[in-house]
Amino acid sequence: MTDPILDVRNISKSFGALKASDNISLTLVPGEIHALIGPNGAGKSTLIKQIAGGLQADSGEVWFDGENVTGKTTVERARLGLGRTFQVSSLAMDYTVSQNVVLGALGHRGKIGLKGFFRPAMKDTALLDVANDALSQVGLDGFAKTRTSELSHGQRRQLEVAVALTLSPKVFLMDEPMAGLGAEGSLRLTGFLDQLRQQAPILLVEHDMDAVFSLADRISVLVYGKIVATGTVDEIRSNPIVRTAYLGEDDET
Amino acid sequence: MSAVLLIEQILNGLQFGVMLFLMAAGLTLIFGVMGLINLAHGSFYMIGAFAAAATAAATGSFLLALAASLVAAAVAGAIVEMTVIRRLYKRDHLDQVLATFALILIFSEGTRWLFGSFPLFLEIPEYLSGPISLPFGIQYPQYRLAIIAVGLLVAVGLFALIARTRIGIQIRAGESDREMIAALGVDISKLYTFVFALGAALAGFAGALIGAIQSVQVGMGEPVLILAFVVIVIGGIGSIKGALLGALLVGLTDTLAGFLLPAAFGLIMEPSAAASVGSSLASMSIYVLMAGVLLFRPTGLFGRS
Amino acid sequence: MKLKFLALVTALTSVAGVAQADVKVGMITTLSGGGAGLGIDVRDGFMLAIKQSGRDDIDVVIEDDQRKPDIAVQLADRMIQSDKVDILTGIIWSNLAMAVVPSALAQGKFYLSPNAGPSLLAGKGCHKNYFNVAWQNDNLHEAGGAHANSIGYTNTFVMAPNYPAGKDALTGFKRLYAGDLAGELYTKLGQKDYASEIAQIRASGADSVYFFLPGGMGISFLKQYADSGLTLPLVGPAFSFDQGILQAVGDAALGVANTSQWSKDIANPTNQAFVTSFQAEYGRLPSLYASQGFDTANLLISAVAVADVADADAFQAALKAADFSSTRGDFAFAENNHPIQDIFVREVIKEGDVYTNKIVSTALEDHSNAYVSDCKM
Amino acid sequence: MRKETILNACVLLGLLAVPLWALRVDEPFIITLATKAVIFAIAGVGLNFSLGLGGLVSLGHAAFFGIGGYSMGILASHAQSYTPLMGWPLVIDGTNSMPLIWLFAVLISSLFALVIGALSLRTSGVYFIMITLAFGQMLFFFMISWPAYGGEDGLVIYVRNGFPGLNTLDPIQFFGICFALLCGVLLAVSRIARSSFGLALGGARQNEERMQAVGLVPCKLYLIAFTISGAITGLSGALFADLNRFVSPTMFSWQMSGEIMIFIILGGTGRLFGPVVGAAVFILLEYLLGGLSEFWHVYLGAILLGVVLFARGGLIELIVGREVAHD
Repeated sequence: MTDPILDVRNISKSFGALKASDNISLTLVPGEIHALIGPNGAGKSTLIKQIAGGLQADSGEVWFDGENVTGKTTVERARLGLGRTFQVSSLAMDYTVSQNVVLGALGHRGKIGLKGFFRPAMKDTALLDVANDALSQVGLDGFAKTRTSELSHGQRRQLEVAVALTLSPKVFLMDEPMAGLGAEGSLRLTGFLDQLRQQAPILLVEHDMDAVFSLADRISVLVYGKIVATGTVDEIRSNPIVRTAYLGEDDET
Repeated sequence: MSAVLLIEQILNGLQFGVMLFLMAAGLTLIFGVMGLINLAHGSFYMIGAFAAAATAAATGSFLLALAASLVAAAVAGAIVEMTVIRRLYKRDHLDQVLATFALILIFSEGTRWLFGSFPLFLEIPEYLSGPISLPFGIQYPQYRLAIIAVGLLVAVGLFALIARTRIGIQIRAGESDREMIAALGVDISKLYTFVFALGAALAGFAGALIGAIQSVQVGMGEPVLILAFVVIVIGGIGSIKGALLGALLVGLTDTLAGFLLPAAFGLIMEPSAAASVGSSLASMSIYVLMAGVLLFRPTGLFGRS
Repeated sequence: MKLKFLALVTALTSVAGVAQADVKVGMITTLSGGGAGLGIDVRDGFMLAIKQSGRDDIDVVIEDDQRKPDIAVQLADRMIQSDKVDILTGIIWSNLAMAVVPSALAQGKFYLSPNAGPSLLAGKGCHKNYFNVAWQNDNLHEAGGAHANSIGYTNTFVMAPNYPAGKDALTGFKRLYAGDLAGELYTKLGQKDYASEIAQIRASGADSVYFFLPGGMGISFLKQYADSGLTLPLVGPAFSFDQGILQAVGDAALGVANTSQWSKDIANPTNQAFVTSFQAEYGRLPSLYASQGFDTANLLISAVAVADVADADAFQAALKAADFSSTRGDFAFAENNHPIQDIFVREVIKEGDVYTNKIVSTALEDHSNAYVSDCKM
Repeated sequence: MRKETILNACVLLGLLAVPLWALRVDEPFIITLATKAVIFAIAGVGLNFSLGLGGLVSLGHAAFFGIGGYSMGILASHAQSYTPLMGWPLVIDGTNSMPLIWLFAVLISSLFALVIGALSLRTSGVYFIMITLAFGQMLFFFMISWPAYGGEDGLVIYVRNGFPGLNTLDPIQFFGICFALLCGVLLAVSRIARSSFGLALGGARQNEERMQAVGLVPCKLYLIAFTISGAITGLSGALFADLNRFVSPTMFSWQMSGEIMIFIILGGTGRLFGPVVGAAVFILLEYLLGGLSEFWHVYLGAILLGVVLFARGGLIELIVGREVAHD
C-alpha cells in the first residue's frame, strides 16, 4: 500500500464534558476518495477543522505529505497543499464569481509582491487562466461576472470546489459539497469528483449516501467522536455496528 | 508621603470608579443586549445633571432633583430609542457611530438653547455636606462616601435585577441569543426600550450626583463617555461584572497615577518639571492600561470571544 | 460659524467724525459650545459701546470660532480676504490668538485683544499694530503673588492645568511671591474632579492655596474644596469668579479673594454707566469679559475719531494714546502696547440672590508687565 | 460609462470649478473653504482605505492626521528659528520645503500606523474601534502636555511652506497643490483597490476564513492597509497644517477622528469618492448652516441623522443607486 499523504494520528478534542473527537486516526492515500460519514453532531466538522488548522487538537498529531503539521496555522497548511471547501459557503459574497476564484489563484501564487499593489488583479492573465480553468471544470464558466451573493445554493457549492481547485492542492478536504445541490447537480458533481481523485485524493464528508457509495474507495463512520468502522463500501454496508449505529437508525440523508 | 494620604487617594479612586460604573453599566448593557454603540450616552449624563439642577432650583430638594434626573434621562432615553435608536440595531457599527454622534450635536446644542451658555448651579444637600472623620485621622467628604455607597447599592441592585428577575432572564437571553428571546415570546421592542431607558436613567443619575460637586454645563458628558468606553472595553463588552471591575480599575489608575507619578518623578527631577512630566504621563495612564489589557486579553477581562 | 450680523447702527445722532470710509472690524470669538459665555460677553460689551457711540461708520462682522484654532484661522483669512476688514478683535483664548494674530499682523492688519495676552505677543513677538486692552496673561497671577505677600502667606500651595497658560500662570504667581511653595501641581486640562488634589493640599501643610482653573474646572474645584472641610484661604485670578460662573458655584465661592483689573463696583462714572446700561440692554450683570469688550470698543472709537485707519502710523499713535475713559479708571499702554493699570483684589459676596464681587484692596498699582524689555518694535 | 464614474467626474470638476469661480469674483475665502474640503477629502480617502476596503473601523485616525500636522509644524518651526531638529547622531535641519515635509509626514505617520496597527489588530470589532480610540487619546494627551512644541497652544508657522516654482501663499495655487495631491491619492487608491492586494484585502473583509483557506494571512493584509491608510491621512494632516499655518493638539482629538469618519459615511462607505463627496458636503453644510443660527449644530445633527436613517449607503448611493459588482 502506498504511503498515506494525510495521516491523522490519535486526535482527541473535548469541549467541556463533550468529547468531539475521541482518539481518531485515519489516513488518505493518493488516488482515493475516503468518505467520512456519521450522524449529525458526530464530530465530522470538528475533525475537518482540526485537519485544516482552524482548531487545535487537545492531543494527537496531523501528518501531511510526510511532515508533522500539528502546530501549523491554517494558512501554512493551505500553502502546503490542503485544499478545503466549507460546509456553510465561505465566499466573498460581494465579489463576482470570477473574483472569488482569482483570490484562490492569488493564494496559490503565495505572495502578492510589490507588483501586486498596482497591477489590476482582474487583468492578470496568469491568474485569470487558472481561475477560468477551475470555473469551467465545475461548470460555472457562464457565471464569471455574476455577483456571488446572487448565486443559488448549489452554485455556491460548485464555486467552493472551484476555489479549492485553483490551489492545485495535494489533498482536498470537502465538507458536504453536495448539500443543497439537487439530483441533477449531485450527479454532475459526483462525476466530476470521480475524475478529480486522479489529481488529488479527497477526504469527503457527505450526507448524500448515493454519492458516497458510488464514489468512495474507503468509508469511515464517525459516531459520538469515535470512528466505529473503516472499510470499503461493501464492508461498511454489511457492518452490523454501522447498521445499528447509523444507517438503520435514521434516514436523514 | 503618608499612609493616610494614600488611603484617602484610594477612596477617591473608588469614588471615581463607582461613578464611572453608573455610566458604563448602561453602556455595556445596551451593547450586550442590542449590539449598539451609543456615543450619545454622555448626553443622558448631561440631561440628568441639567434636570437635577433645574429641579433643585425650583424646589430646593436634592432628593427630588435626583428623582428628576432619573425620570428625565429615562424619558429622554425611551423617546430616543423609539424614534431613532430602534432603527439602528440591524445596522453596522459605523452607522451607529454616526447616528449617535449626530444625537450628541442635537442634545448639546438643544440643551444650550434651553438653558443658556452658562453653567447651572447644583449643590450638595446640607445633610451630606462637609467632611466626616474616619479612623486614622482621615477627614473625608461625606458626600463622596455617600456616592460610593449609592453606587455600590446600584451595582448590587443591577446584579439582582439581572440574576433574579424575569426581566433579567430576558436580558441574559438577549445577550446570548437574539432569536431565542423572540422564541420565548418576549416583546423584544419593549425589552429594548426598557434596557435603553434603564441605561439612560443610570447615566442621568450619575450626572446628577456628580453635578453637585462639579459643574453642570453643556458638553460635560463627552469626557465621561470616553472614560466609560474605556471601562467597558477593559471589562469586556456586555459584562456588568466587567464594567464594575473595569470602572474601579480605571478610577484607581487615574487617581493614583495622577498622585504617584509626579511624586515619583520628583525623586529624580526638580519639582516643577516633575509635576509637569508626571502629570503628562498620568493623563495617558488609563489609555495605556486599556491598550495593555486588550493586548493580553483582546476581548477584555470578562468578554466573550 | 457665520453668525454674521453687521452692526448697522442707525444714525440717531450725527457724530462729527473725520470724513472717511467706513472702518471694518472683524470679531472672531467663541459663541457656541463650551466657553461660549465668554465670547458672548465680549461681543455684547463691544457692541454696547458701538451702539452708545452712535457711530454708523464702524461695521462689525462677527463670527463664531467654536473655540477651534483652525476655524479661527480660517475666519481670519476670510475676514481679511473677503470682508476686507481693517481691524480684528474678539479672540478669547491664548492658543487661538497665537494661531491668528501673528499672521494677521504680518498682513498689515490691526489687532485689539479683548482677552488673551500670551507672553510671546508681549515680548519677542510684540508688534506695533497689536494692542492688548485686557491684560498680559501673567498680570492677574502676579497680583495674586503680591496679594499673598501683603497678607503674609509664606507657604502657598499652587495649582494649574497642565498646559502652557497654566504654566505661565504659576510662573506669573511666583514672579512676585516671596514665600515658599507648599506644593506645585499640574492637573489634567478639563479635569472635573479634584478630590486627589484636595487631599494633597490637606497633607501639604500649606497656609494658603493659589489656583488657576478657568471655567468649569474652577466651578468643580471650588465646590469640592468647600465640601472638603479645608479652610485654608484661597486666592485665584478673576477667571474662576466671573459673573457668569459665580452663580453656578454658589456659597462655595463666598469670601474667596480673587485678583482682577475690573470690578462692577469700581466707582468711576464710566463704569457705573456701563454697568447700568449693560444690565438694561441685556438683562444681566456685566462680567469681566463684558467690560473688556466694552473698553476695547471704546479704545477703537477713540482712535477712529482722530485718525484714518488707512494711515497706519497715525492710527497706531491714536490707539497708543488710549484717549478713552476706561471702566477701570486709569488706563495707559506700556511700551509693548499692553495695559498699565491697577489690579485689585476682590472678594465674592452675595447681593440679595446674586453672587458677585466687591473690591477689598489694590494688589498692584499702575502695573505693567514683565516683557516690556523683550519687546523691540 | 457607469453612473458612479460620471458622478465622480462631476464631483472633481465641481471641486475645481468652485475655487476658479471664487477667483473670478474675488472671494478668496471660498478658495480656502474648497482647499479645506480637498484636504479633509484626502484624510477621508486615507481612512476609507482601511475602513471601506478592509473593514477596519478606526476611531483613532486623528492620531495620524495630527502626526502629519506636527511633522510640518516641527520641521517648519526649526527652519523658522534656524535650530537643527537633531544634532546627534546625525544633524537634521528643519525645512520649509513642502515636498520634504510631505515625505517626512508620510514616513512618520506610516511608522506610527504600523506600530499602532500591529498592536490594535490583535483585537477586532468594537474592541478595535476602542483600542484605536485609546491610542488616539494617548497621543492627544501627550501633545497637550509636551511643552517642547507649544503644548495645548500649538505651534504657529508664520509663512506657509514653499513649493518649488509656486507661490503657496496665493490661495488658488495652494489649492492647486492640494487638488493635485487629492487626484494623485485617488488614482493610487483606485489602482491599489483593483490590484491583487486590494482584491485580497476586500476578500479578507468579507470572509477571513476563506482567505486563510486559500493561504493568505488576513492580519498581514490588514496591517499593510492600516499603514497605507495612516500614511495618507498623515499627508492630509501636513497639508491642513499648511492651510492654517498652525498646528495644535485639537488635530489629535477624538472628535477629529469622528469627523473624518463622518465624511466617509456621509458620502458612502467603501466608495472611492465617498469621502470626497462627504467632505465637500460637510464643509458646505457647515458654511450654510452656520449662517442660520447660533445653534446650527442642531441642524447639522438632524441632517446627519437623516442621512444615516434614510439614505443608507450614503449620498452617492442616493444618487447612483446600489453598487454593482464589477471587476
